[in-house]
Amino acid sequence: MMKTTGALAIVALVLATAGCGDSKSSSQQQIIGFSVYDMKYEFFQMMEKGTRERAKELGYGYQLHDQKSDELQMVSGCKSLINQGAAALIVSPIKPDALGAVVDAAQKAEIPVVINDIGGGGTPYHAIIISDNFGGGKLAGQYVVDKLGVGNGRNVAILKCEPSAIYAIRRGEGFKALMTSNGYTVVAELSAHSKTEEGYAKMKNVLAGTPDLVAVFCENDPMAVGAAQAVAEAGKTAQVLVIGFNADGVAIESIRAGTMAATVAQFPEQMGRISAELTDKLLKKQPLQFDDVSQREIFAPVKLITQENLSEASK
Amino acid sequence: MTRTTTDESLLVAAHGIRKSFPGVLALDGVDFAVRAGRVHAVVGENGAGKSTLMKVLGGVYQPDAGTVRVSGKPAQFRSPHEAILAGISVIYQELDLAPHLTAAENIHLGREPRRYGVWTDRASMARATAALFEDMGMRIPVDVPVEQLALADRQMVEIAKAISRQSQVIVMDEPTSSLTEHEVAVLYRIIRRLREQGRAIVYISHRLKEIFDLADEITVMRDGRVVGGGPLCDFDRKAIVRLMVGRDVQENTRRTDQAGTEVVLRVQGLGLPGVFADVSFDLHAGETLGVCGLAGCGREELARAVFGLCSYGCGSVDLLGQPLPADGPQAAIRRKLGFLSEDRRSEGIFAQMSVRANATIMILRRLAWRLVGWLPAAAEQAELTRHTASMQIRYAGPNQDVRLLSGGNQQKVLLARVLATGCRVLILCEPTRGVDIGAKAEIYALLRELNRQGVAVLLISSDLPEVLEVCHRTLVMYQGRLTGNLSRDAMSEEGIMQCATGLMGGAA
Amino acid sequence: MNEARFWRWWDRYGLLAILGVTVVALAAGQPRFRSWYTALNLLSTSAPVAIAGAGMTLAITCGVFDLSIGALLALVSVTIGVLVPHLGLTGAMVAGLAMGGAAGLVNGLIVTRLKIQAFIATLGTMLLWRGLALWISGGKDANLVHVPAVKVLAHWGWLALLVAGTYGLSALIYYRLPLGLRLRAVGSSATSAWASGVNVNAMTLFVFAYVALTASVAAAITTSQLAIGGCNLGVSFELEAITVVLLGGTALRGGLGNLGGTLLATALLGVMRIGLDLANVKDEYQRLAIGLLLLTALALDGVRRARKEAA
Amino acid sequence: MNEPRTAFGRRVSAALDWRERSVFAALALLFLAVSAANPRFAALSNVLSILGDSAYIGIAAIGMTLCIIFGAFDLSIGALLALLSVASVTWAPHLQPVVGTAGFVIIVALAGAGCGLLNGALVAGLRIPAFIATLGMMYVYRGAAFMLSGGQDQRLDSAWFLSLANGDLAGVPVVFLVFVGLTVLGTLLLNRHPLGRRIQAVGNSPKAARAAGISVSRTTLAVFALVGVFTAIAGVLQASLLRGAQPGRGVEFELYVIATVVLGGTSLDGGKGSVINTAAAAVLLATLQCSFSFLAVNPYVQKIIVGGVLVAAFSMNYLRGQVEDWRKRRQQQRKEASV
Repeated sequence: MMKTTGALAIVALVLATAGCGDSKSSSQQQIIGFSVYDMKYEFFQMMEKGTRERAKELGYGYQLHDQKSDELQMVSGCKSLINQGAAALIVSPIKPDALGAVVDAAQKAEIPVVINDIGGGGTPYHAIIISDNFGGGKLAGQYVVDKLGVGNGRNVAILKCEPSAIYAIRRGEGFKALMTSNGYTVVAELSAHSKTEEGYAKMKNVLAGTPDLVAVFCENDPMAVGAAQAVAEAGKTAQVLVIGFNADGVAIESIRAGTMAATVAQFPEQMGRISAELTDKLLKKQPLQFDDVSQREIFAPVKLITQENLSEASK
Repeated sequence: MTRTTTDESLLVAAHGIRKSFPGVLALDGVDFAVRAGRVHAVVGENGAGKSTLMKVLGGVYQPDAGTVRVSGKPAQFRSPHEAILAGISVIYQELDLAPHLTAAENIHLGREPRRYGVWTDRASMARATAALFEDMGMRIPVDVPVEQLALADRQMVEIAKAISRQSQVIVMDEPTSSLTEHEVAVLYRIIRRLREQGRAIVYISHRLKEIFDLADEITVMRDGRVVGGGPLCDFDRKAIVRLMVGRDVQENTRRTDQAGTEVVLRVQGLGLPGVFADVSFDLHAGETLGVCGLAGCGREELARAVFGLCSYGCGSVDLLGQPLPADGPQAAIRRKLGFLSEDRRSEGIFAQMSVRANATIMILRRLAWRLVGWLPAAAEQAELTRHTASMQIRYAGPNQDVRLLSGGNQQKVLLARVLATGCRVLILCEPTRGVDIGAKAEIYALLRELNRQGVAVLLISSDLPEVLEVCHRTLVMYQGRLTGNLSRDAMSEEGIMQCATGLMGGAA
Repeated sequence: MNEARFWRWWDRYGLLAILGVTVVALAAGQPRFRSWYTALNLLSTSAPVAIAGAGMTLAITCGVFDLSIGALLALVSVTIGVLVPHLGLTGAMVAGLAMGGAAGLVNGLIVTRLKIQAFIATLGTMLLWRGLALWISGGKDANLVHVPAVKVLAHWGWLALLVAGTYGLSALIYYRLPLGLRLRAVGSSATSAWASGVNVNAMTLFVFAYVALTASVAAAITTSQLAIGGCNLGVSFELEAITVVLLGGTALRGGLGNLGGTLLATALLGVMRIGLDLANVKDEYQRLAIGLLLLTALALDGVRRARKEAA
Repeated sequence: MNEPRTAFGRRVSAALDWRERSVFAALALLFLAVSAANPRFAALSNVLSILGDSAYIGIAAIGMTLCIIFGAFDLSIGALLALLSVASVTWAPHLQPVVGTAGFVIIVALAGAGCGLLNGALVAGLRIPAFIATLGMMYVYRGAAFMLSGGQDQRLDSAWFLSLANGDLAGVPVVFLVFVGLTVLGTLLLNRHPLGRRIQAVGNSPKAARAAGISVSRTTLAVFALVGVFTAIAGVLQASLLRGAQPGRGVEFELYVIATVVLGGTSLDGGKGSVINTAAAAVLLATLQCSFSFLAVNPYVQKIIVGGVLVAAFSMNYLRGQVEDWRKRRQQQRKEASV
């Protein structure tokens, strides 16, 4: 009755042959394992590109695991990277709180763990590259103040990611802090779950609720692109400043076309390269210099990208 | 055997049709011809193969052997639709309408009248259906989903559907089983008018009265073969009944033992509006009481009402001296009343469960350990082997799926299941339908043994020889009423059939 | 008004009554609600679900559940994004629709040829379409903001036309064409349909293609509204479409489609979301409100069914 | 085949009946193929972590197997998982000191049973089709999970709580041992307990079950309660692994669980199925997922492969069923002819 398992067996064999190409890295080379949040987002594609290229330049083998926005996948994926004999582990965690299980497994295997962005979850990692989300939010707020002057009661709105994205919450808080301190009132804070179509729908409702809105801050670019289209349809592109976060390619083009005003760029590719260099130093037991020694944090710069400095956004 | 004439007026001629299902030979070389402008009655006991023959003609089944010719040309029907295109419409006994669609939609399904060739012409559909009902003398709402119509109305919609197809041959299988007198009269008028239009009507019914009112020709079938036929004027009722039951009536062994005197089950004035009315009888310990009657006479519904599977309007049921409340099967089973449905496949066996699981499903609470509820395999196996020994159930292994057993073995497993509860009164509906001869004999022996142990059996069956051989006494029902209560000596196949076809009141 | 008449009235106007009450309540509570804007917002935010809901109503009427239309929305949007430079906007959209219809036929063939239940087969193809969308686009949304007239379908005129057109066509098929009658027959009782000469497999194939086409139209609208070929669009879009058909009152055993109910249910959900957004209600309370609405609809339907059986 | 004499012999031959266990064959083939491509895949630590990962979907799949054999679906388990894991994390600090760890898990399981009973009541009492009732309850449980947690993720990393999912006994993750234990329990419940028999009976034919004196509505309540219990246990273990609970967790979880059950060979029409096969299917899917990272398969292609495997496997059940019926019937005819 082998016939009945035929289809599944064929799939397995195809899978094996297709995949064995690049995993045959030379045995003596140390492998760096990178578990990424979700390859469907452009931000993490750039981070992965930077990590991979820098790791290979430094002469290391490289192994990728995609968490696909699932905490369970993060934990099991990191463990399988360790089981594959990774010499070091870089993680951009979807859920920093759940990193405990991963860091414990890494310690048992005596391999260093470097966290790239999002958060460390209070676990004993070796180093964390963190872009200043709160600061990025404030940068966006400062841009509004620079463009429109002091608030005196004018209305702004915030489109938030899904409640479980804790790193994004700090971006919104940064923006809100700066706006309220400059006399603006944050009239609406709605969640659009990082979905472009929901950013569009929520923005239409916000505009319906407060026609005299002057600015909207979206905690990431997919929602900002959607919101920008809603504003354009209402013919208020001049009146409402639409600001995003992450400087995804799709947002850069919207800024170039003028529908979006600005975005706060993190430099995921650069962050990826830094994470590979940190891992290289850790493997060679060299000391690291931290921006905040107590938290073992290294700040990745954030930068406001507007129509003027679009060229700087290219990584 | 009627000669097969090949003249043109033969609309449909079937020759040497054979059809068998696992374990039973339904049609054994049947010749059957239908002439234009004639009503051709087909009679025979249940299981004689009438319905199977009609399903072959109607394209539901494909014959194993034999040919079907439509006005001279050989024809092959792979689906009912092809039969309809060839001009043969069949009204099946189990109604086959789409419940959510209205009467008009059901009738015109597949051949909707069109406006400008594209749009459904709902107006003309409604008009045509209303005219059809008007013509039939029926007042049935045209635009109400069929599931909301009364059973009789649904039957008339099914008939209207066949008529509206302008088919040359219309087959009606038990069309009057749920019709009132008025509707039967309407059906008569319709059939006569169809005959004048030169169409052929094949009329299957048990009610000899209707046959003598309508039919021109008759064919009698028994055990999958045609045993007689020809112009109706050559036959009288007694001849037909004798042909229907006319096995070489060897004197089959009658019950010699005496039934007990203690009344275990008393039914008084039981009635369910429109199904059966004013039914009263007593069942004594160790007695097998037969209930005969033709399809649609209400005997299955009576059995289900007593057991609690369906409710009854009026009357009372006393089991072992105490009244039995009509609130579901669990109460009856707890009070030691067993029941086996006539539809073994959908209301009997659990097809994909093992033989052992099917046998022990009703006594799990007794077999399982008190607290944990663990079912030891040994205890189940012991229970199964105890019954297997007495009934010679043949199966490959206790874990074999029941659906792979023969009909006879499946029936024995069901008997084992219900007897395991130690029931004192057992209601059996058509226990030997689709069962081979060998298994039948074993089941009869088991029933006698049960009677000896004091278990009373209410046997609903349409297999007359079986009733004669197994029952102490027999009730006969016709259109929901008790028309016969025959003691062992008065019991005969002709006697029962007379009562069953409503010809005369049977003596007690 | 005795029992039976109440239920008969409820079947026809119940949903309309709830929608009316919700609109009045929100209009009273929210001054901003009473404006032209709300109607336009309702149209542009609910158009995609409404259009796919029409297709899903026909599908469920024929006894078919399609879980893959959410992923299909992303796949069609990505296809449009990739093809716009080569075929221009209209060419790309037509190609996208064609591909959506083809994907629907693939679903139909899997169900009719491999005899797999629609629910579980489309669960498999959901992953297939989502994977294809990500693979074709390489995970990057294609920004079409520079494409001239990309926003054409975002205009309320086109939206109203497409929604009206889809419901018009669906109603035409459903009520006027023999096809609609046969679809309902297959959903109500496949055996009686087969016996009456209805080609059951052909009906299933048609319904799969039709619901996929309506999802592709929704994809074209979303692509035009957001001016992107988005590979991550349509997450749990299929659940939203099934929910509005349920809320609209289509009995799940098929054969009892209710296009009007689906449209009303879409409007009700849209109005609720707008009202809750205007009141700046937090995300978790919005979810609970919609959950309770669906639960009351279910409970009422259950009670009605129990009443009908008891009577 | 020759008739094994002893009851034990019969049971072993049934277990090894290769046709029933084709999921195990597929699992073995996949494992060998990937290990050939990348030897590290076969390392004990990796195998153990795969087995551990398979537990989370596997445990919930056991409950869903019983539900599908009963002839129904439960679409609310994804949202229920989120609600129960959030509830368990918020209650833990108050409950655990009072009732201890085992008592705590039992309480969460009972809460799961309670929600399951609610689903069952909608289906049995109001006679709403299971598909609609659980789709409705999915929205309600999801809303409740967000309400209970205020939309924020809950965090808990007290030692006793983490030991639930992260502990290991002689190297083998406790989670997998729990999974194996529950699989055995589920199999025994299904085949060796009156409730299991009633579930199979109603799944085969509700009419026949009623005629055999089985209360269909009480069995419905029991089945949905069981689904709630298994979902609760999976929820607590996931919360323990992830050291906290997220109200947004478990989106599309029910679809993956149903796919696992069908991949295991349980037919969607109800009446027949095996808990062990479902467990093997859970391990197969976990192995497939893990093999993707070992073979560096492009992340987008991964989704296409999983979709393709599911569709192929679903059609496999239908084709295999046809072949099996035909062969068994031929075998039966030969037996009857010879008797």
